[in-house]
Amino acid sequence: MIRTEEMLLNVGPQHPSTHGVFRLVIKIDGEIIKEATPVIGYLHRGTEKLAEDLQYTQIIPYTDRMDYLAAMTNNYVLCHAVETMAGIIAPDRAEYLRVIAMELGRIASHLVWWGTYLLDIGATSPFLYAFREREMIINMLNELSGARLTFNYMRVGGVKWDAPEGWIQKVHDFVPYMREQLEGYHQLVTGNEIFMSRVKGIGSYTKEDAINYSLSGANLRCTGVKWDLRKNEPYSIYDRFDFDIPVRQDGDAWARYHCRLEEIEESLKILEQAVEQFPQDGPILAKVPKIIKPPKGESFVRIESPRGEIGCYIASNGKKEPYRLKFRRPSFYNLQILPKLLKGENMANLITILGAIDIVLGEVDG
Amino acid sequence: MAEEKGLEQLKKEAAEKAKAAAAAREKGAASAKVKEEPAEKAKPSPNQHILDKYVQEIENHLGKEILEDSYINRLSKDIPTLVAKPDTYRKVAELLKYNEQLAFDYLSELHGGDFETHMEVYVHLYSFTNQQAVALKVKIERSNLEIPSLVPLWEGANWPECETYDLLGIRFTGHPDLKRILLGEEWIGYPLRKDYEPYDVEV
Amino acid sequence: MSLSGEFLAFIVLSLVAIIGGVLLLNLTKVVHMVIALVFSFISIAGIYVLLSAEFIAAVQVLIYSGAITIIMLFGIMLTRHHDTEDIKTNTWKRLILLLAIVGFGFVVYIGIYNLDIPEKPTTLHEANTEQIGIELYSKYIIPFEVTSVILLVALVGAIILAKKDHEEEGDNS
Amino acid sequence: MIQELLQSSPGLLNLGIFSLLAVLLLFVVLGFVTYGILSERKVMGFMQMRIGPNQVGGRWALLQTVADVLKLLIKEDTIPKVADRPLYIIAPVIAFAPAFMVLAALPFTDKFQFADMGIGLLYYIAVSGITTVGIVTAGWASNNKYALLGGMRAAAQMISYEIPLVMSVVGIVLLTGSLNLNEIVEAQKNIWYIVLQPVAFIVFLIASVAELNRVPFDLPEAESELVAGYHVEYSGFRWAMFMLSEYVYMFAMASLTTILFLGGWHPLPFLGFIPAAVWFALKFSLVIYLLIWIRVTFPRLRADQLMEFGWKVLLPVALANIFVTALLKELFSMF
Repeated sequence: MIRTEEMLLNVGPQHPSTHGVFRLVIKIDGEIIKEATPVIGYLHRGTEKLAEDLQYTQIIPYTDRMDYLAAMTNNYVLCHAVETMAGIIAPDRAEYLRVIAMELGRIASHLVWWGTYLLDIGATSPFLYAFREREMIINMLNELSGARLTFNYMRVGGVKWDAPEGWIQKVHDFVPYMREQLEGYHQLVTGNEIFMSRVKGIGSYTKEDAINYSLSGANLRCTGVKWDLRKNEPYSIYDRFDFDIPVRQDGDAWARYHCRLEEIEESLKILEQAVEQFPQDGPILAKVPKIIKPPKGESFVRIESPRGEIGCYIASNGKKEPYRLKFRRPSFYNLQILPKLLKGENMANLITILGAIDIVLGEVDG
Repeated sequence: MAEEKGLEQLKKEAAEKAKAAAAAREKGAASAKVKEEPAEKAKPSPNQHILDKYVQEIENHLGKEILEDSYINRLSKDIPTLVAKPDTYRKVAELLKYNEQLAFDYLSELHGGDFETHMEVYVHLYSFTNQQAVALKVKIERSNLEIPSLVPLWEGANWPECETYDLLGIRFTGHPDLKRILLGEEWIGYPLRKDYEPYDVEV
Repeated sequence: MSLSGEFLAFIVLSLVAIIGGVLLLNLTKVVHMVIALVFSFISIAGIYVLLSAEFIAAVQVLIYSGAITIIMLFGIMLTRHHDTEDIKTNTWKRLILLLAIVGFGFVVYIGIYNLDIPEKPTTLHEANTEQIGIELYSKYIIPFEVTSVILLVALVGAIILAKKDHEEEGDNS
Repeated sequence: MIQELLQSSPGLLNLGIFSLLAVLLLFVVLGFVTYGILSERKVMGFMQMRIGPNQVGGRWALLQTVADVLKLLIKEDTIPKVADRPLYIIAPVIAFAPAFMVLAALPFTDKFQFADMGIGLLYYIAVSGITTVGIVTAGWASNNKYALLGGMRAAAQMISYEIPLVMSVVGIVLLTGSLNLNEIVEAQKNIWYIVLQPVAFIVFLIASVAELNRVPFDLPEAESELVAGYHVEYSGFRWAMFMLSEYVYMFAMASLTTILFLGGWHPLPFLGFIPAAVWFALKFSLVIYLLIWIRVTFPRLRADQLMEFGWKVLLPVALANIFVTALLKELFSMF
């Protein structure tokens, strides 16, 4: 009888749909994947090792380079860890600026995901629409921090720069605009038959699997777990805002798609409220010593990044440098489930499944 | 409930809350900054009873002398911290997962650290059923860097353990596919160890 | 025979067809053979055109050089195979083979040379596709339909074979 | 004129005339391809709210494609070491030649056409199938797994979509009673077939997009999955041949759609003063625009969905269309 030949295919590290230097060794029979082995580490820069020789403020730029699509959350998690240890409380105005910046970053990150995901599935236009809106966000964050992606904006105890004049108004104006565009996105893509047939029921897993594999963010919420650290373990000033956690039950790529798009809406809600409550004036930096020396001990904090739980562990021996610094990088954890999802799948679904996990290679490799 | 309230009212409330908090914070920030901590330390942590429950549960099932230590880590949002011994680590982890009172079904974080005298594995667990968190730690002798793997309990421990092995050289026995996940198999040495000498010192 | 365009075209096409056939036999790689076969098929289609059998030519290209070759290529690419095979034959065998081929060629040559087809006035050039259709559906309707039954049987047979293979695979795993 | 030439005895003069005509057509087609690519990029730019090419050749980038092709032609010709060399070289030619061969059968206007074949429609479909052999060969010869997958997808797709494509036009053949494209156009003098055969038109349009390997059926080259599919190893002028054949087919398919469904060169009522060639060009441009529009709008199908759609949806619909057409034709001829 005829036996088809299995072949070994290296997807990546240079492949348009791995979104970075990620390699996937797959064994395929025709177009059916028999086995998939992810190979990572091409972008490992040893942030944690480098950090052991740096002061806390000096580490912040390194965090920008982990999840470079939502660097504000990375900034924040480090500052938050240090603040938790040292018991520093950032002034209100700074806290609001941080939240606005983080939520803008979350929207930008989801927009990039949306655009590139559609690009992976073969639709070219949504990418350009998404990037138009993202560009506006980037410009706003640029005005705030002076950088487009690697912001280096937050400091232990506050932020580096105050908002420029009229900036808050810009954010205020952006919210309704973005809502309108989001509506357009749904009209353009969400109801498309081909798109639905490509993502519905693809790469689905159960709630138990999601928890067992330590997934987080939209990857966890798509299975029906109502879990968002902004709500469940409120940090910063998130307890002051009224917003929802978008949850879906199916656990497939379609559910993840909806979770992310609805998260944009929720972020817009937060932005709206934050702009309204924004304190007229006040300091943007708590009175912290020039050289921050957290007390001896260790601390692990986790916050909600666009990709899931980002955590920061600091072990300090009372010196100005951390003794050990560790980031819990959500993409790294989320990616673990990939081999399980890919087994027995069609080659074309590889892209749909990988894309739906939403990884950033800078974060996977640390 | 919050959902039932009108949006207007909510906004107003939130604004008031914000104002109050802002006042309080500014006051605090201006006067005390770091000095707030010692004052608070005197009173017992709100999480003390949770820790007691954990310890009780462990002692009930596994007997005494199982844990090396248990305390509330005040620097880390008052998280109950359990320190297991290398030989009891796996048993404690199993109990933490399968005991109904504990039911820690979610492994949030696993990493290691080199503390020169010993190495340490830090595991942050969370229970969705009980909405509680715990930090499980284990200290390992540098001479015998071996510890049971948690992958059979939590699939999510797979890559983090690989990473720990890769960067610190802690071997996890029973791990399905322990490999140097980030640096590659040909890398020499374990970079996150404190005594690690880079191949090219200048770089 | 004058050197008309038709003659030139015939020479070229038949040459390509023959070369294609020879290459099909002599090439070592299976895929190369299939490509040679495509050339043969297309040239034969060209000869059909010269004979005013446009419909047959188009179908020849559509079915043979299109669909069938594609399926052959598909099968070759998907399955395990050895690209080259060394066939060892002794000289005697070769000699006998050669004799047989020469004999066959001679017989065919004699046959064609002596064949005398009386020339009839035909209207082949005019709407021959329509003519084929009318003939097929009036005179030869029964054979035409019976052929389709045979094809159906072949189809069912193929499905059964493929299915069996699938089940075996299922048992193994 | 062409018919007469074809029947005359060969000579240097004839050869010259034919070569000249062929070169003329080649330039017309190349001209189209040049500006077809440019217009595709411009229209895509417009739809995606960006500018598109605007540097080479003034504001409208009139020389952009010329520059691109020039670059491709002078690029280094690379052949992978482990590639199957003879096949690698011959594959673009096999893919490219039929693209021009099909043009011979298309009547652009009642005067501007090359061969008035009795089986024009069948000829087009048959010859265009040969290109797939070239694509599959290219995929195989590159000795690259992505290319091989792309080639195999192309093969599977071609087999699945050739059938609905042929079946969808059978309705037209029934109505006209001929496979001759000239006669098909003549039969649409009063009413276009898009009105009489709307179902056939839709099936034909979908199947033709699939035959052209364009979005949403661009699986053979699926950039995000197979990097570039069958031509991943090709570069320079060999790659240009694939690209050109793709656009020549787009040209041919748009022409065929115009001929079959949009009444060819026939004008709309009361607008007969506009020359036939302009009418053809207008309708043709409309089809091209539609193809670009589809490309900008849709995501890509998955290979198995593509097969399923072809066999389980398009083919039955096409067959039903034939049945209904035959039935109606008989009924109407009775009264």
